[in-house]
Amino acid sequence: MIENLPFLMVALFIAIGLYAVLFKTNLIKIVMGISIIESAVNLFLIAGGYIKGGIAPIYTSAPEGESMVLPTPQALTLTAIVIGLATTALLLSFVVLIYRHYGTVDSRKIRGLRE
Amino acid sequence: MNLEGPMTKIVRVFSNAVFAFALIFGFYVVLHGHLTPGGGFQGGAIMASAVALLLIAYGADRIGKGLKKGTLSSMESLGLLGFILLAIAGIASAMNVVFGNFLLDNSLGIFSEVPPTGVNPGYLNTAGTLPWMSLFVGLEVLAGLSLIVFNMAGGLPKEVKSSRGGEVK
Amino acid sequence: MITTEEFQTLLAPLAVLIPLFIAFVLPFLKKNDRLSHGIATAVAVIVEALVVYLVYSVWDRGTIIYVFGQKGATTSIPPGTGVPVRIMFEVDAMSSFMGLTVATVAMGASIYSLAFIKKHSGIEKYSSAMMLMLAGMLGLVFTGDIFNLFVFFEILSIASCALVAFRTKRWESGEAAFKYMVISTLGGLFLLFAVGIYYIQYGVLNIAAIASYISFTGMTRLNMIALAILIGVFAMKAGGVPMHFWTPDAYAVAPAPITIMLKTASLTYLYALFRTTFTLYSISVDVRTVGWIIIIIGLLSMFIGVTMAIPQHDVKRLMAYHAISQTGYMMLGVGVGMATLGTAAINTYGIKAMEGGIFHIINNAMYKGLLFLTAGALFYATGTRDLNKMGGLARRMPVTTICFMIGALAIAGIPPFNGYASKLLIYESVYEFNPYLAIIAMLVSILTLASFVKVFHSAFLGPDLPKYRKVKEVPTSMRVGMGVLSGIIIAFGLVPHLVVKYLVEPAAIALVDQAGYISAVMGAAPPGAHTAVSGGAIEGSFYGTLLTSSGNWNAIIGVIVLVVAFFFAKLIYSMGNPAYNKGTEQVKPFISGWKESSKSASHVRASNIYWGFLSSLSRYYRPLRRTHTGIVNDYVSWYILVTALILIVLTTLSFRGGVI
Amino acid sequence: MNKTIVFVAYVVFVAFLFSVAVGLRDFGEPVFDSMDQYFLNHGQSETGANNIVTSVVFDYRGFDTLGEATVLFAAVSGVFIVYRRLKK
Repeated sequence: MIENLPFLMVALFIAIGLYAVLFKTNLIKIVMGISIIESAVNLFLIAGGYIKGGIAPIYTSAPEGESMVLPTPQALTLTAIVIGLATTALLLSFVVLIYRHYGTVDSRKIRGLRE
Repeated sequence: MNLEGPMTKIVRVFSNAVFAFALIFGFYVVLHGHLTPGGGFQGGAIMASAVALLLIAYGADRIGKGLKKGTLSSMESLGLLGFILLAIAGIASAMNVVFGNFLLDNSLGIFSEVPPTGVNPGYLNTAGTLPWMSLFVGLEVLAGLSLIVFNMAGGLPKEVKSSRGGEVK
Repeated sequence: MITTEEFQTLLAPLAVLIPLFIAFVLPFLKKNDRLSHGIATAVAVIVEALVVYLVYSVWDRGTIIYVFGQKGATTSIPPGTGVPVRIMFEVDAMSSFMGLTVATVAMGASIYSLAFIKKHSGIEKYSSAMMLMLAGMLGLVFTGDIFNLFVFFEILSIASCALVAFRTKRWESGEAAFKYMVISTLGGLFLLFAVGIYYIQYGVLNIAAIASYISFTGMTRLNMIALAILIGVFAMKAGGVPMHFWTPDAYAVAPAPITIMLKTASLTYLYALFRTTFTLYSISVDVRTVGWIIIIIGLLSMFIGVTMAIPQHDVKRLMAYHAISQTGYMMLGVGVGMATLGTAAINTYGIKAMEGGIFHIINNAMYKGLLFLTAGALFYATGTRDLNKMGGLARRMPVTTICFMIGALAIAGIPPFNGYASKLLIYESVYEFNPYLAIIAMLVSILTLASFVKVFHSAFLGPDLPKYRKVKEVPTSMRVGMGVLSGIIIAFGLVPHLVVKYLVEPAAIALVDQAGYISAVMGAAPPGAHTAVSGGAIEGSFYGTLLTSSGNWNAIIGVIVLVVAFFFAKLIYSMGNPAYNKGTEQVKPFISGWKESSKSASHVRASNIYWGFLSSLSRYYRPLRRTHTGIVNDYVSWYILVTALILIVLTTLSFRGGVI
Repeated sequence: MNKTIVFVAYVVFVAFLFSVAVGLRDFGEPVFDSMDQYFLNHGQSETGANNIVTSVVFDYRGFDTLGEATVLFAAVSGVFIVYRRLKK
């Protein structure tokens, strides 16, 4: 159980981020919650690629005979980080736009579209 | 923080000094992506942070005069076009496939050697299309991230007027 | 020189890469709006041609694999390892069918856009994001790699959110885009979490390889959780009730051509849902539970979607709720197929129900697209989406009116339009599965017709309102865009048996055929995989008759009957007393015995139609309306609630069934 | 929406996430890794890069990277759309 601490941490971080998205009414905090979940999922992938005692999968001047960690999750995480960055930038732009029109970032007041 | 006007002289001098180093470091990271940790995205992000540093130090107006949004946008498209063309060019080569590494081991261009298998000190002139792709992606990320920061610093145009949202009637 | 076979293999990547390439070129054409969108339209037409050829190639050759970066592009598993290592496109009949749907709608949307967007700035960004959406949708349906699917999911989400916010001047744009973006980003992240679960367990990312592992090792609790998360994500993105709240917001606010792209995007997520359940899991799970989960989401979508549509007076919100409702039919049809998987019933009514659901996908894309485009034409001409303010527009916009009628009759399932053929397939086969479901489906169809009668009456009929005296018919490109879709609807309605035989039936069989999907990549399928069912019992056509599981439908005879009935009606009409004289007191309207004071006085507002229906059902409507709060936290809450329920149901029921 | 129901759903959902974390294989000991071993063994000879992560990013999974660059491009387009000047 304690061996899987990184995976447990992932679940904890997702829980924290999800709490912000579900119960915080400030739009900026919702965006922050999404960012936290995103980091947690990235951590999940990276943790899945770890091998005990492994080194980075780069052959340049690497010590001989060491086992290397799995390279795929690192590539996936790189992709996921850039995607997360892009979504965060766009979400924040929308918040700016909402603030211009509504004059507030309280999600309870931003409900012109309903029913 | 006031993004419109320049910040104090201390900040400006310091960011001038750091700017060049950050750019060069970013370029180094891009160029050595196939040998050391790094690559197009990481290096591009470092270079873009250098641009963002200048933006904060001098304000959006002053930097905007030297570095036009249109130029950055063209740079971004150029990077992406280079990347996708390199990928598509694989069809025309002997590899006959999208994303084929056709520049490897063909004795024509630079970056064309194959390194010895296993641990080695690292040779820059290797890896075929990979460094080229790194360069193009670095260009795209540099321009793309700078554009995001520029747009956000510029703020919404005045034509977008505040309209109290409210009821759908 | 490239051979025919190589070119056929290359079709799918080209269909994705060409729009991407053009999307990157378009920002250079900042000064020339017409040129930039003209190029985009030309590309949409080219992509359509490529996809049509791809459909033929897949029909001819079977599943086509394209391995990126592998020399020759066909070796899926490199020697020395047992698993595929590179990203690949795996196009089977189902994928190519979806590709055809997507490309056709995109073509209609981009032709329509030519005139529609003339009033706006930033056209090069608009066209470029539209190309990104096209590439994203095609990539999503062609890809055979689950992480690649996530990447295309995000391309699609981000490009569509950007376009939802296109009218920044209006207050709704930012709100709708933000809500949509929050929901789709969260969905994307949980999709990535599920990908992580697969990767950490099996070390592969290829869908066929994961399916092979799952089929080989049997179900585990982890796979069950991943399945529940994936069902939640894709059902939410497809607009399944009760995770649909973002749908009317985004659909109503986006410009009309983007709305139909969004609608088609939701169909591709539906494809992803079916791909997950049928290819990734198939009979490894308790198919009845999974099937019923899909059926229940489908039923809720059908019923709540249509009942929420009736009181709407914003024309695009009304149609958006119908889009949700129609998605329910597809879920119902294919869900019945899932629930009968692995039993004898799949060979008879199971596969027929799936054919109905899949046929409904392409039909729905066409008529829903057409309806949204007519709504866009109304908005273009009148400047409002509010039905209460419209009236009498049939006089001014005859082409739009005819297109609207075609779309409305098709969506309501009136013969001989295409909606009837697919709905008939669904009704009859679902009736054999469970009669109550079929009855609800028919009831929903009636309510659909009712609410389109309302739109037709309030927008197109009624007195000639003075404020719309100067309204003109929309420009040519918009009419062409609507005409293309109308033509396809009529064609599909007249020859449903051919469409079913050559497009739909192969797609349904390919979707069921898990073993075929796996062995196309892995070389051999594990013994537990579900194999293809025979389509033989449902052999398509004699003299243009579409065979359903218990009956048949011949569109030609249907048309003849309608024509004959029309002549009889004409005959009876002509026998009446022709005492109707224009220009006399006879034609003047009276309201309760009084002369009408003005034209607007005799205009029945949209909100007043069905007020009796709505007020007698107010005990149903009041809680339903209160649920649609419009608060973004609630949107996410419903998503989490449904996912939690699916998780509980899947784990407990499957434990009891002894599957795990 | 009722906060209690949401909280219960949240707790259930998070509980399942934790059960994933507990139920996964042990941290640091992959069971199936033939794909990654293939990259580690053949990466240098097939792509010529010492950095295997880069060879995965730009060669083996190059198409993902194209998609990722496209996502960034789409986001920049979106930011442009939001901040663009409007016609009168």
